[in-house]
Amino acid sequence: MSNFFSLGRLFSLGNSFSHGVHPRHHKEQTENLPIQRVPFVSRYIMPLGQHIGVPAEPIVKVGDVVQRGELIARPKGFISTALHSPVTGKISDIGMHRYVDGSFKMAIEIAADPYATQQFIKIQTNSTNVRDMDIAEFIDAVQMSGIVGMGGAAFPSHVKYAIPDEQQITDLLVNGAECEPYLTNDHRLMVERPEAVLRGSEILRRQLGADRVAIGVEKNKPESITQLKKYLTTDMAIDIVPLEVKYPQGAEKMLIKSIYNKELPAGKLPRDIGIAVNNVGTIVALADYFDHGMPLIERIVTLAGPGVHEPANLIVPIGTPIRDVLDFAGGLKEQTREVISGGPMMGTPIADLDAPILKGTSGILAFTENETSRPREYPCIRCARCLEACPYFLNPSRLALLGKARLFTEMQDKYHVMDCVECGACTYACPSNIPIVQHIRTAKDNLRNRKAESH
Amino acid sequence: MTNTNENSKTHSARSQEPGSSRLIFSMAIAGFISGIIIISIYILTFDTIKENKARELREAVFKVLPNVSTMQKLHFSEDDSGADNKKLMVVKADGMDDEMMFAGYDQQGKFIGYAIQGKGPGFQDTIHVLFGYLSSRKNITGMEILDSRETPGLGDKIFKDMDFVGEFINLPMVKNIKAVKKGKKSKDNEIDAITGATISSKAVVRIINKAFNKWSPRLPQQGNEPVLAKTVVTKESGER
Amino acid sequence: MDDLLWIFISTLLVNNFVLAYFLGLCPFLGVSGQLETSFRLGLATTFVLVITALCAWVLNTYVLIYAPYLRLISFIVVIASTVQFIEMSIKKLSPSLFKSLGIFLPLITTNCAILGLAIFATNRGYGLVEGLTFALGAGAGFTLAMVLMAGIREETEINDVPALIRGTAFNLIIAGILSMAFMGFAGLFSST
Amino acid sequence: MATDITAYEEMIKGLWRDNPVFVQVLGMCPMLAVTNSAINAVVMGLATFFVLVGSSFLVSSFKQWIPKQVRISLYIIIIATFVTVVDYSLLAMLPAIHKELGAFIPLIVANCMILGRQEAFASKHNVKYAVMDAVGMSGGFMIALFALGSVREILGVGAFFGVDLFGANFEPWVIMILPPGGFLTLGLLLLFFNWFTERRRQFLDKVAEAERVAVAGVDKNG
Amino acid sequence: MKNKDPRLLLQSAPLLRQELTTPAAMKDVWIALLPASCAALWFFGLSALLILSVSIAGAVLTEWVFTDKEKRRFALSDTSAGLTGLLLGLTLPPGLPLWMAFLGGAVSIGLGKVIWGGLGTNIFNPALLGRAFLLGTFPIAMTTWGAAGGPGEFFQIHSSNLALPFMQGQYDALSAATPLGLMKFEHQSTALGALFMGNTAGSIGETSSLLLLLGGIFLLLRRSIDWRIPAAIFLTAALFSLIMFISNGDVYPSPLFTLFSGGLLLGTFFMATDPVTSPLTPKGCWIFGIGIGFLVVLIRLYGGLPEGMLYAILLMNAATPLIDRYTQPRIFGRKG
Ligand SMILES: Cc1cc2nc3c(=O)[nH]c(=O)nc-3n(C[C@H](O)[C@H](O)[C@H](O)COP(=O)(O)O)c2cc1C
Ligand SMILES: Cc1cc2nc3c(=O)[nH]c(=O)nc-3n(C[C@H](O)[C@H](O)[C@H](O)COP(=O)(O)O)c2cc1C
Ligand SMILES: Cc1cc2nc3c(=O)[nH]c(=O)nc-3n(C[C@H](O)[C@H](O)[C@H](O)COP(=O)(O)O)c2cc1C
Ligand SMILES: Cc1cc2nc3c(=O)[nH]c(=O)nc-3n(C[C@H](O)[C@H](O)[C@H](O)CO)c2cc1C
Ligand code: SF4
Ligand code: SF4
Ligand code: SF4
Ligand code: SF4
Ligand code: FES
Repeated sequence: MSNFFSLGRLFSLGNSFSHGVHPRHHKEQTENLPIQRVPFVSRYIMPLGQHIGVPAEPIVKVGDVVQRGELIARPKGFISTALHSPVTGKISDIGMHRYVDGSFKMAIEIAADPYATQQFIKIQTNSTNVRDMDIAEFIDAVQMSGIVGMGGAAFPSHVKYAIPDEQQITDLLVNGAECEPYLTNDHRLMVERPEAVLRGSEILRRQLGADRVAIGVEKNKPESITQLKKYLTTDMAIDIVPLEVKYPQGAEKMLIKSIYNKELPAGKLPRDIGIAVNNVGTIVALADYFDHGMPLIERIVTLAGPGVHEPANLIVPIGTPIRDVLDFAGGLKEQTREVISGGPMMGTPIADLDAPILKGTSGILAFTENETSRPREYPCIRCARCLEACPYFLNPSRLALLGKARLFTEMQDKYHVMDCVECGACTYACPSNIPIVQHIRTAKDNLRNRKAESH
Repeated sequence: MTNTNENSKTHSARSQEPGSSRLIFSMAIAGFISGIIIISIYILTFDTIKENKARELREAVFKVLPNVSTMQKLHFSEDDSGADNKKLMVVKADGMDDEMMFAGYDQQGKFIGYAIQGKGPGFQDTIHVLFGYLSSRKNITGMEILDSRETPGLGDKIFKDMDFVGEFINLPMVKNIKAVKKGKKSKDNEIDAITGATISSKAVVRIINKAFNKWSPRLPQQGNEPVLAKTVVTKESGER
Repeated sequence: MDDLLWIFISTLLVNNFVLAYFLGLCPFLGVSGQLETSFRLGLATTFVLVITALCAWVLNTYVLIYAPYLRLISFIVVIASTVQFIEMSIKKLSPSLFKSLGIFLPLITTNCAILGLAIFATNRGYGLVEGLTFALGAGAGFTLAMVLMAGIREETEINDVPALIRGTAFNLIIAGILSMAFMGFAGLFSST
Repeated sequence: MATDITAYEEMIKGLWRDNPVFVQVLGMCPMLAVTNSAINAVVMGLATFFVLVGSSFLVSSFKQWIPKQVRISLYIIIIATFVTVVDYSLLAMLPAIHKELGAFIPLIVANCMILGRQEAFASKHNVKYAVMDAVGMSGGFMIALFALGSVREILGVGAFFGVDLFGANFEPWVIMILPPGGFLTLGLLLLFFNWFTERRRQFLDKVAEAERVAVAGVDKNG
Repeated sequence: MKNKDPRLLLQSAPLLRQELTTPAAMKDVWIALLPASCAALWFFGLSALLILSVSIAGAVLTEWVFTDKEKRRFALSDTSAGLTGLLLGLTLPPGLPLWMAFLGGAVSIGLGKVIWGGLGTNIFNPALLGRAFLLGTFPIAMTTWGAAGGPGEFFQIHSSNLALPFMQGQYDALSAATPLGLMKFEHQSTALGALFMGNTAGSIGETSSLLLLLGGIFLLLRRSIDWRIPAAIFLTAALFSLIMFISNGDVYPSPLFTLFSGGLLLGTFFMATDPVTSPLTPKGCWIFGIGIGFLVVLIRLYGGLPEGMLYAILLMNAATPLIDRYTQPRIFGRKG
């Protein structure tokens, strides 16, 4: 009943963008739980293509013994990244394995050595100190570290740092918004390892030649803000920027709007206006890599949702089957209906619990009847809530109607469907329970295929 | 209509291309025949139509001016260069325009009153009104709607509701008349509007006022009324 | 002046050619599927209506007082040939204008709104200025009705209107509802 | 004999299957404008009948002599002549009704149905067929006018051909004789027509299916 | 080999939904209309109750009859058809023969909703379409008003209510003029107090400004309606009538009278804001509201009819597709 009258919305709170939605954040389940490490399990699956771009190329064969941290697949081309073994053990298979969406993808399976110490081997970089690297060396090093964006898209990070000569980065934006409900992995990272966040930011700022760093954090994470501020010293060119709690505050363009009040033109990248954006998780991975030589072999995953017995924030070796991680947290409740990888707004449903945790998996959320049952779909009553939700000022109502009628070209030409980032705010806001994003995804797929065919 | 060209192509392929003289010739023949037909029907119906129209007008005039048996049409023109410097002159032409009105006379040819026409916007469209006026008594003697497109069942009561029409019989016309809500009539120069058609009622009253104010300064002094010309329209016959 | 204003408002809103006089229904029902086209057709029709008012006035004042029985034939012939002449001149003088408006001209000439305007203007004894105002009001009213109709039809195109209803029946019903809405203008500027 | 039957069919098709209003959607303007009473509708129908039959007769009689290049102009002249004849005759004989039909008598010229029939039929067929076709088409037009005019008068005034039907207490549906009523009634009539045709088609399909089954059954048995 | 855990659903994100659902939005409007409907009973007695029930019945029955057999189970679950009936009923005069109210409800849904494809597809406000039809069809019955009574006369039903189908109502001598009629034809203003409380002649649900305002504010606070539409209507209507009032105060009403008389409040809060028939875009809502405000005063002051709210809304409904089309918001990161 607290939402019965929504007066609070009349007042604007903190730095922000226009439109967007205010789902309940549900972070109380996990926001105060310290990060734990999950024990090693017997079997790991490393899909070769768990990042955007070209899949990596295996350099091991079945039967090889690998150390934790050892390179097992190398990047194939520039938009590709390295893969390291998350565990000490033996390569048991290279072949098709289950992926989260239920399909089969090429992966390397590793049987863990139950008796190994699981010490990781450090990656050797050309210069021992990042301070001495030039940007080209830095980019190579990042590519070989296997670091990808941890903010969801899993885009190989080194590609972002390859700035064309005529461009100059002036600002580094660290994304600690974590606007997705339930997820607290970025939050815990900022609370528990603020020095790593700050240090990683400084490393990247120097390498990119940016003037300042801004770390944007939503106001519902006061502890993150105080922790970061506590470790902030005057010699760091870093600002901590509190942001209004609003979804999708963490989306790159929205964040840039909120912090710099700049509107990133459609079809442009942040670097075109002198900004580089990275998730805090990515930043910490960079810090760990350059300070300790640790490649991206584990990440923090939030386990939450009403279907999980013991919600937690866990350090999980990449490649751990999801079922094992869930079992560590007491398993799923009987009432669980759906398990999601990522946040409830943009995440993807998991079709098979035997699929592994990936570099981009920020959370495993389990939901029950309560969240998944829907009133039936009603016709669009043109209430305009989706328009007022869409941070990109698209017309989701129209897009859904056109999508239903399969008028894809009109969606593109007149209503710019391709500008949609599929944030789901419109669908969240729709009282008629219309699967707007689904219609949009179908249209986008269709248009992309058509374009591909015509080339 | 769109496949005209196509058809003509197939046609001309079959028959020989006719010369332009033949085209002109056939058009001329057609024009000629059609002219003959049209002119014949025109001539055939001319008298009846004219009489119909005259009768309609006459009946309207006789209805709004009681005890009248002959009438003639008067035309007003601004320039007074006409005969006898008169601005108001008897005319015989067919048709009507805004500058015309009628004078009515009794059996002895004595002048009785004027029939004045006016028009103006009503609820739907323009309303044409004719009303009789006795200048001697400053009285409106009756009102007739010549043409209107008011709503059937509502606005058309301005000529179907006899109570309303009756109010314009012997209505003193010293200053402007006024329409008031039904039952609110308290003065001589007030008219009870029709319930549900207040707007049309008011429109009729406004049209009468406007026409009256236009014509009353144009009317000659009492006793100076135009005399009955030789050819006039009487009750019994059309033209005499 | 007042009269001219009333003629204009009356033909534009109160006695809209399409919605109250039932003139020009063929294009109204047939060509109102697309907003862009409808608007251009409206403009072209307005143009032809103005030409028609001019022709009608010329014919009425100089020809038909001598031969009233030729009214219908002369209206048709003169309007059609004038429009055709103008169409040819536009094609020569401004091909772009021809492309956007001119292609409609042959379609319009056979339309009863055009003939209706000439006949109404004659029956009401309009002078030149009144006639032109009448034509402008009629054209603007036609364009307005056309554009509203086209907007509605485009909007309903993507809805699931029952298949049995779609088509002329539906368009007529929409027209009826529009006509009903325009009844609100009845008596405008005539009651005060 | 055989030709007679087809000429007759030529006429019948205009009445229902190819009804100019319900099926071809032609001549909408006069259709809607004058159908606020049954008598107006009938007079308009007769006028159209006269014009269409007359011009079809002329056009098909003289079709050999009409040059293709100027045929449309000739058709229009012929039609306009007939319309003028009707106009003057009505004015002379039925001035009251002429006043109500107003400008719509001359507008018969613009009725696309009439020109369309000359172009599509009369100019290609002999006199008998052309006249039968014209009779059928204008008959169909008249049926539509009459249906519309009757509905509108009965509901809108509570009368039929001016004869009071329901007594003084009847509440007339004024909108029926106003412009919106014209659009709505014709729209609903069309809807009904579509629905009826659809039902008939379904019914015929069913009958055909039943026959097929029956025949198949006979074959098997025989 | 399985490639999906049979236990798991694969609904794609977003999984979360805000609380509001379409039936709940409709319910809000029912709640907001409750005070005004109760006032209607207070002022117009059982007649009001009968008219409201009959018009709701007409609407609901029509919706039910025309829904596909498979969908019938849900057809009425969103309560929008009933809402249309209620809103129509609230705009009818208390002495209207019941059969007309029923016909109005049926036309509202039949012509106003069903033929367009059902909920959400209609261009014109169904309730107002029904009213426009009734007004055009039975203009006299629809403009004959009963005076507001009190609770003492609760059980007296207007004899005209009970007219047989297709027959005229026999009016007990009750005809009274509405505040707008008095203003238009007699240039008499009605006291603001009476307009506020609602003991004047008029449509069943339009008389009490106070309760309508209450309902409207409830909907605004619940964010069930777009605040721009009422704001634009009020501002435009007030401004326009202020200008006229200053130019000639004897003939033209004051802005307050304009806002609180007739159906302006009922129309503004409950009908102009019907999401289905109003523009989607924020700028469109402003234009829509300004158009209504302008048209309603234009029709009231210069038109033939004393009240213009009905037609103002219908006309702007007709323009809504055009408005929407030309007021698409500027997409983030794009020019113009
Ligand atoms: C007079 C006035 C009334 C307003 N009323 C509301 C209202 O009832 N509800 C609302 O959400 N916004 C209202 N606003 C707009 C808000 O102040 C604000 O602009 C809007 O909520 C922006 O939302 P966002 O920050 O979520 O994009 C009103 C603005 C004005 C000027
Ligand atoms: C709707 C939407 C919401 C997002 N929310 C967040 C967020 O809360 N936190 C975040 O780090 N990235 C978020 N992202 C991803 C960012 O836009 C951006 O890609 C990311 O911060 C870049 O950093 P990375 O390459 O290190 O992942 C979001 C993206 C979208 C489309
Ligand atoms: C469809 C319709 C047609 C109307 N036709 C007319 C009309 O022809 N003439 C008229 O004065 N009022 C007409 N009215 C206006 C109303 O009846 C108006 O309320 C009435 O003129 C006010 O008069 P009253 O106060 O006497 O009831 C019409 C109203 C409607 C809805
Ligand atoms: C805020 C709001 C206002 C509404 N107003 C109306 C209305 O004025 N008339 C109506 O028929 N239905 C109204 N409805 C119900 C519903 O939107 C309407 O039946 C649709 O137009 C039918 O497609 C309203 C619903 C809501 C949520
Ligand atoms: S969903 Fe991904 S991008 Fe959004 S807050 Fe969570 S981790 Fe960050
Ligand atoms: S999913 Fe697309 S359309 Fe919907 S709110 Fe997000 S950006 Fe806008
Ligand atoms: S399609 Fe758009 S939203 Fe989806 S991943 Fe690519 S950029 Fe992001
Ligand atoms: S939120 Fe849903 S119901 Fe509302 S306009 Fe958007 S799509 Fe339609
Ligand atoms: S019949 Fe009127 S435009 Fe065709």
